[in-house]
Amino acid sequence: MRVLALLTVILTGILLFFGTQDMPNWADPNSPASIHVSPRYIEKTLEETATPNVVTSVLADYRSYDTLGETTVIFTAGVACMLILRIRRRRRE
Amino acid sequence: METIESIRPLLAVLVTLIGALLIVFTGERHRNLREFWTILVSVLKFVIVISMVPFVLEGRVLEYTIITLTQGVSLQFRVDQFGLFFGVLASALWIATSIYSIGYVRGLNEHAQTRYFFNFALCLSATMGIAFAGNLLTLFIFYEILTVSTYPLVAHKETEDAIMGGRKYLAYTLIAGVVILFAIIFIYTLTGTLDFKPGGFLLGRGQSTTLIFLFALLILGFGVKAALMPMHEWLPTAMVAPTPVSALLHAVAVVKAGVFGCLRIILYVFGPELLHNLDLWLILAYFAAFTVIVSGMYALAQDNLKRRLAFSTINNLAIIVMGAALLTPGAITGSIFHMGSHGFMKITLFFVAGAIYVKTHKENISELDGLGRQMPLTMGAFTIGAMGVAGTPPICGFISKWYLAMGCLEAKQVIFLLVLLISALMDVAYFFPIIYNSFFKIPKEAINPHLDEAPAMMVVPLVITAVISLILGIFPNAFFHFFNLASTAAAKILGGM
Amino acid sequence: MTPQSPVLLVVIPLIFAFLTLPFGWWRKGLCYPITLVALSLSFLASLHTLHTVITTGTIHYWLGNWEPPWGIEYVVDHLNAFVLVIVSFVSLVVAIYSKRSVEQELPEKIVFFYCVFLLQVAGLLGIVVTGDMFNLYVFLEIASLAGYALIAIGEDGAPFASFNYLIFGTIGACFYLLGVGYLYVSTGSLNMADLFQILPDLYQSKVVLVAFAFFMVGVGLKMALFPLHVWLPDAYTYAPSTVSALLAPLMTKVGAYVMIRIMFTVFKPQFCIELIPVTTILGWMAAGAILFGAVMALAQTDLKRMLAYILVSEVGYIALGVGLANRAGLTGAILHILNDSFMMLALFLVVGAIMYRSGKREISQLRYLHRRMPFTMAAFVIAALSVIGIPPTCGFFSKWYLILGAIDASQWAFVAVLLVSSLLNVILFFRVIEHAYLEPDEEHAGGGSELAITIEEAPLSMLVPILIATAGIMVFGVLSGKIISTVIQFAVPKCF
Amino acid sequence: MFDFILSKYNYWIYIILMMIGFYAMIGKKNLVKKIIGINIFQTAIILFFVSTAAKRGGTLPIVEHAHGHGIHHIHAASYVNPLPHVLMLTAIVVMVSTLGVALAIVIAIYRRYNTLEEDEILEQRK
Repeated sequence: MRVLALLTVILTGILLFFGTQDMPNWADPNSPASIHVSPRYIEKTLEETATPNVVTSVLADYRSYDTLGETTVIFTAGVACMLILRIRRRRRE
Repeated sequence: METIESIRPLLAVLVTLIGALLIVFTGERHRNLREFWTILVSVLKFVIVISMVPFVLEGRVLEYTIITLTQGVSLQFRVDQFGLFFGVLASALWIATSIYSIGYVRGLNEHAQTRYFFNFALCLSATMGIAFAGNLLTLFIFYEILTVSTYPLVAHKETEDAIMGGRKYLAYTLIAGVVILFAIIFIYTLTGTLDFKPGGFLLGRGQSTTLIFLFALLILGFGVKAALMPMHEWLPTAMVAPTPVSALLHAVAVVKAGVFGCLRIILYVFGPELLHNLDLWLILAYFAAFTVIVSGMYALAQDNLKRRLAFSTINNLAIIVMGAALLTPGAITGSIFHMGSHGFMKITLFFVAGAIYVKTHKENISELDGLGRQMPLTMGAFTIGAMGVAGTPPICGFISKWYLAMGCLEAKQVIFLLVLLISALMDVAYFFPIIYNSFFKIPKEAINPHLDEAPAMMVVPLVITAVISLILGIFPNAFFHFFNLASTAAAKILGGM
Repeated sequence: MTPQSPVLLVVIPLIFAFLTLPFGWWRKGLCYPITLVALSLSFLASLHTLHTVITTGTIHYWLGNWEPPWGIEYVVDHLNAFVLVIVSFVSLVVAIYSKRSVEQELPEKIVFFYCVFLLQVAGLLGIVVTGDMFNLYVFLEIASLAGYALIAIGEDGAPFASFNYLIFGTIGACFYLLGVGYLYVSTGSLNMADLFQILPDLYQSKVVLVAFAFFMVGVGLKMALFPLHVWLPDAYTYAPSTVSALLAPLMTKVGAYVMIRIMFTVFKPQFCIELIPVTTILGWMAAGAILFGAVMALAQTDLKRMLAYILVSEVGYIALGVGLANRAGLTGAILHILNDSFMMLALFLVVGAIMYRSGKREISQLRYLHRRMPFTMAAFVIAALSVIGIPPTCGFFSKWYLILGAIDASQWAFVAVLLVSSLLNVILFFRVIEHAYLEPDEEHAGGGSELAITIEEAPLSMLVPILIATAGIMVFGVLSGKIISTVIQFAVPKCF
Repeated sequence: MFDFILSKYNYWIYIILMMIGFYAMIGKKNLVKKIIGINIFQTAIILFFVSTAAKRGGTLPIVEHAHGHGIHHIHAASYVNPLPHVLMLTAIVVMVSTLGVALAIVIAIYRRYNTLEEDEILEQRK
């Protein structure tokens, strides 16, 4: 079982290594992620949301629906814990 | 060919379906009402079916499309002569079978009667769907419904034997179903259509090896229900079913549906011309002839009456397929007509076997000595049926065999004529001793010398079917131009040639 | 004007999930009606969405009115509108069914149960409706967390089964997230439509290849595609009846939907077919799934576990249709999403009803059941026939298209697998049916024995959903041509 | 070659972390260790995402002179990419929630079997 696990992990590692070859270098200002989509958040944040903190403006405005999902996840987890841990009350009869 | 939109074929299918539901909801508590539904529905169905005869005889085709199933293929009913022939046969015999069934199950105080009648109705509904199906997919849908709804009937007794019989039946027919399904889809990819056409629609499509392969698959597939050897094994095993079920299986619904499917494939999908081009007809005819001879020999060796009848059925079905394979007008007419005449004769024989069982609990041929004195009507009907199967004039079996023989000559294949004659001789050989012994042999143990027939609910149907066999032999066109339906169907198929 | 229904159908169950807690606190009995109301509204919204899609085409709904790819976008085309209706309808039916079963199995957990139940449905709907890769991940997690919790409250082995599911589910979700990250690194976008435009230039990039591999493994884990199905049989066997009936039809189908979405509308079909042989591999895995599931099911004596293995095999059908990568195959796969949802729904509901009445589910203990629960067993038979593929039930028609696709693709091995699996299913189900219907040990001397065993049919609130599911099996079978011509033929990616 | 390794060092770190976590998830027998594995795995992913946000010469994505006068152009290149941070805020919450549910399930398991070792549980379930 452990050998199998180790094998899976090594395979995954090789796959990741393989993929990394074409990754942009660290902190490359011209990587696709820095050029596409994200510049607008920085450039328009004041104009469109009047929030200097861009992370906030994305979190609470541009992608606020994700944040709704995020809170729902916490809610789900909370209710889930109560659902799982609630013990049957044994009636003493 | 004129086509009329008509809802009648749908009604013919639906009426039994509704009947089946009524039977279930009436249930065990109101037996008489339940049986009333059975009979009412069977009569209604028959009326609907024969109401279509005049249209079809004029050469028109009744058509009803319910819904498109897939591109180019609809759930569609189309009533032509051949389909109507089968429809009339099935619905007429169902009336007789349902009356007989009531006598039978009450005579034996059977269990689970509601289930029995429900499945019976479902079977007939499916059979009607097969008869009126306008394309291969529709046919297949009802074919599978028939398979499944027959299973509880085969396993009805719920003994070890019955359950094994049921399993065997399912295994054979469902494997066959899968094979057929594959072939149908393959044909669909070749042509984009599955509509039956007199004379076939596959001509000029696909390569010859593919077509030969498909033909083999389809004949093997439908051949299972038609009990062509070597796919016949399930049929004798299924004899554990109650006798009316055997009668229905052998004379009307299941095996005839198989033969009907084979004939549809031969005549309406591949068509005479293509089969001639590919030289498949001769191979098929030999294949069927092999079954005719071998099953006849098997029949001689059986002592259980129902098993002997089963092998006789296999024998006759193979004759039908052989006739169709010869592809001449006489042979096709004969083979279609034999579907009908064999239906009437064989159902009589099974009814007799059931009547004997209900009255005396005897199943083996060696025990029937002298029974003719106790049950003269029953054994008389048996005599008519048996002689008809052997092809003795003036019983209807003679007419079909006459046309089949003519067909052999038309096709210039004397060998098949010989096969026919041999099979007729074998028919005599395995039926005559029964008739002789029951009437003339003095029984070993004392038998009730007085007249003591089975219940009237059973005797009346079997006498009626025997009489009809006789009438059809003398006036083949009696009852709704039975013979004309067969001969015009043949003419239309070959019209394309 | 954009219709609001796409967002409503997710938000309504969410809001009602919040509402169940205070109302449930006040009156326990209110949870059930609240759930029903929420899911009915959600179902109506999904119907409206489907209707809008059919009449006016794809809906683009910009959440917060931020245009994509900057904001999150809901894209509803024929494919997900179709799946949305399935998900919301099936969950509504299960909700109706849940009342008595939950009262019996989890009497002290009713309030939280319905809350998580609604969250589960909201999560599933959110996965299906979204057009944004990351948003899909968030809702995937909502659905998964709810699923872990719902499974964990089942019978004895449930928490452990649920824990295993959690491990595999988390691996799946993390792989998916990693895939999203890789795509983001190489394109800078999270929007599916945007990715569809950008990606073709990058198909040679190793990053994209690895991202695709992670997507497939991640989604394969979620949809329990053989050999990534290991968590499924235990989880669905030990879960409460209601939960099995909700998750078995939906979770795997939603996974399958995500797979189709990623393969054909995030990546281009030729990427999965020509550049790397994904569809071929998928086809063989699916063929393995179909056979493995059926064979393992044969080895089971527990009816529910047998169904769980059948589910593994059914997932294989969908994957096989996708793997065939032609129009007929994909039509079959999408049609099977619908058909299999209803088949599994009916089967698991029936098992739940049997459990409710007798507490038994060993196949050998089913004797006389057709007399005690005639309608339930009739439903079981019809669902079984559908799984086998007997016409006119709906299972036949998905098989029809799958075989058609396999013949079109000249994949004879797959044709053989499809045909053989039908026969294996015959053995599987007739074994059960024989046990339930036939009584070989008994003397059938008297015709009156029918009345000896009294009818003990499941309560109406359970029976009606079962009958609805069964009716669905029959109706979708007959209407399959109609369904394909109005919805599915547009749901299949255009290039096929 | 050296350059290749150095210029992508963020990825190597995350890959190693991820493999450690992944191994713990599927290779360890103790349920809590598995959960720790989940956390390492997820943390690795967070690191990966966040590291992709970096830009040479970029600073915190908080716009300077926000309340200044007039219109001045904001250069995107001078701020790091905010989007991965946002995504990871969400992902962190998701991970915490998963952890919570996982621990709850583990408690439920412990109540039933009085152990957290996988093989002992399997032994008891036979």
